Amino acid sequence: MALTVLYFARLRETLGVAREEIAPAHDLSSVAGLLDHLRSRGGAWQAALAPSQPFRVAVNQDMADALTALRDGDEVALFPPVTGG
Amino acid sequence: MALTVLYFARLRETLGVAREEIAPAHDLSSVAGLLDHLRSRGGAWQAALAPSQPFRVAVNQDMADALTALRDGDEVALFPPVTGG
Amino acid sequence: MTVRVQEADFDLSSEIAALRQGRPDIGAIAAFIGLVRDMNAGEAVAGLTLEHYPAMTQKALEAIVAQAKQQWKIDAVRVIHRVGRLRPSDQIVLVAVASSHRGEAFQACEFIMDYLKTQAPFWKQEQTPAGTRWVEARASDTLAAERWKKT
Amino acid sequence: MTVRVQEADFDLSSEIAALRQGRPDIGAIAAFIGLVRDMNAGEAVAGLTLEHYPAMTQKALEAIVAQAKQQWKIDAVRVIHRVGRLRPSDQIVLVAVASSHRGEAFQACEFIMDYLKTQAPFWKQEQTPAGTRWVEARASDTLAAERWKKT
Repeated sequence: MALTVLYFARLRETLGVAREEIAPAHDLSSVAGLLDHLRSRGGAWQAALAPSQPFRVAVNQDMADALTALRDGDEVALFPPVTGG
Repeated sequence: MALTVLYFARLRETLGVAREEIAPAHDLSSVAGLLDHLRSRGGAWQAALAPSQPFRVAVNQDMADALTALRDGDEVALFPPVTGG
Repeated sequence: MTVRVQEADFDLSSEIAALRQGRPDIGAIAAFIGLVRDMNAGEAVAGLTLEHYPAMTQKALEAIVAQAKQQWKIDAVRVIHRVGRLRPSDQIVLVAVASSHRGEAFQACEFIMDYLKTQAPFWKQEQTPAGTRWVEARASDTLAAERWKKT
Repeated sequence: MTVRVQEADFDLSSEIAALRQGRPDIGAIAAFIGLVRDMNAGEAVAGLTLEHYPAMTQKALEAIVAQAKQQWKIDAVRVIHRVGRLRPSDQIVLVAVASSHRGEAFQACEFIMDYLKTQAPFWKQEQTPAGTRWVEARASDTLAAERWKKT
């Protein structure tokens, strides 16, 4: 399984990465699985993506949540609550 | 007692007058009195100013109603419901 | 507060620029633009004559804006209403309201339009193929204005 | 429906003219204009950088407009949102909605703004005397968006 993960705004700055390709050993069936995988990196990852943090998730450019299913090739974006307008 | 009475839009056309100065023999204490006075002219006046008609009244350029008091020199306007905007 | 009743057309960009002039603290503007439609009540409209009660119009509009200012936190308001002869697609009215709060700008703008529709002394006469006719006031406009009294 | 995300400024009169183009049946337009304020959260703002998620932004805005079209009778919609570097008093966003019914134009316009504020992937970073900071999302914007679900 391969996923593209994008980070925006403060989250991009905190984690120091804008985009990465992930190919986890085990399939991640949902956004929750991906988040666990990223949190397992520890440090800033564990802190910034803690369940108490107000970040948002989009899968293939649609707003998503922890239960949203993931498939090979999906583009997942993680970002803070939006502040446009 | 002298009053200026103005007529607008369809009411002006129906009654054939845009403005008149009225000096009734008896004082008209309120808009209701003025309307009775005008209705007493009969014909189009009685019809157009019948209580069932949806006309509006302003006294000295403020929206008014039948109970609004009248004083010497007042400007009273009679007109259909407004349709601006 | 700027309230104008005029025959001349107006330019939206210029009016909004004037509303904001010298107010870099303004973040939200809600606006309404009313236009002459080419159809009304099932008939083609070739043109419109807007009559008003000159001595009262400005006063009535200012009173409506003053009421809005009492009810909502407003930074600036601009109301322009045209009179005289208009043609389809012409601009009739502009109401623009600036506020720090988006919701208040929207509410005040809609309130001013609803009251303008029922309280400001303007009357429309339409030119149609069947002749000239006065536009009838709509019950929906009265309801729209009355709904503000409940809050 | 026209949805645009761009760095360039826009002209209000031209955009409203384009919205109405070839539609002489349009009688009512409600619009919202968002501007960069020179102050925010008590601090002077020298400028703003608007970041977005390019692949998603257009799609998210179009989805919001589509939702509005399902809920209200709308004749035309125009949404323009700027990205990149902006300065105080610059225009950020325009939402304009045309409808035969004034109330529906206002509601749809406010709905689109409320959803844009909470669903469209834009992030503001402010330059202040104390340095650069990301603008915090406001609870009031979430409440504003959620209120539409009750009706």
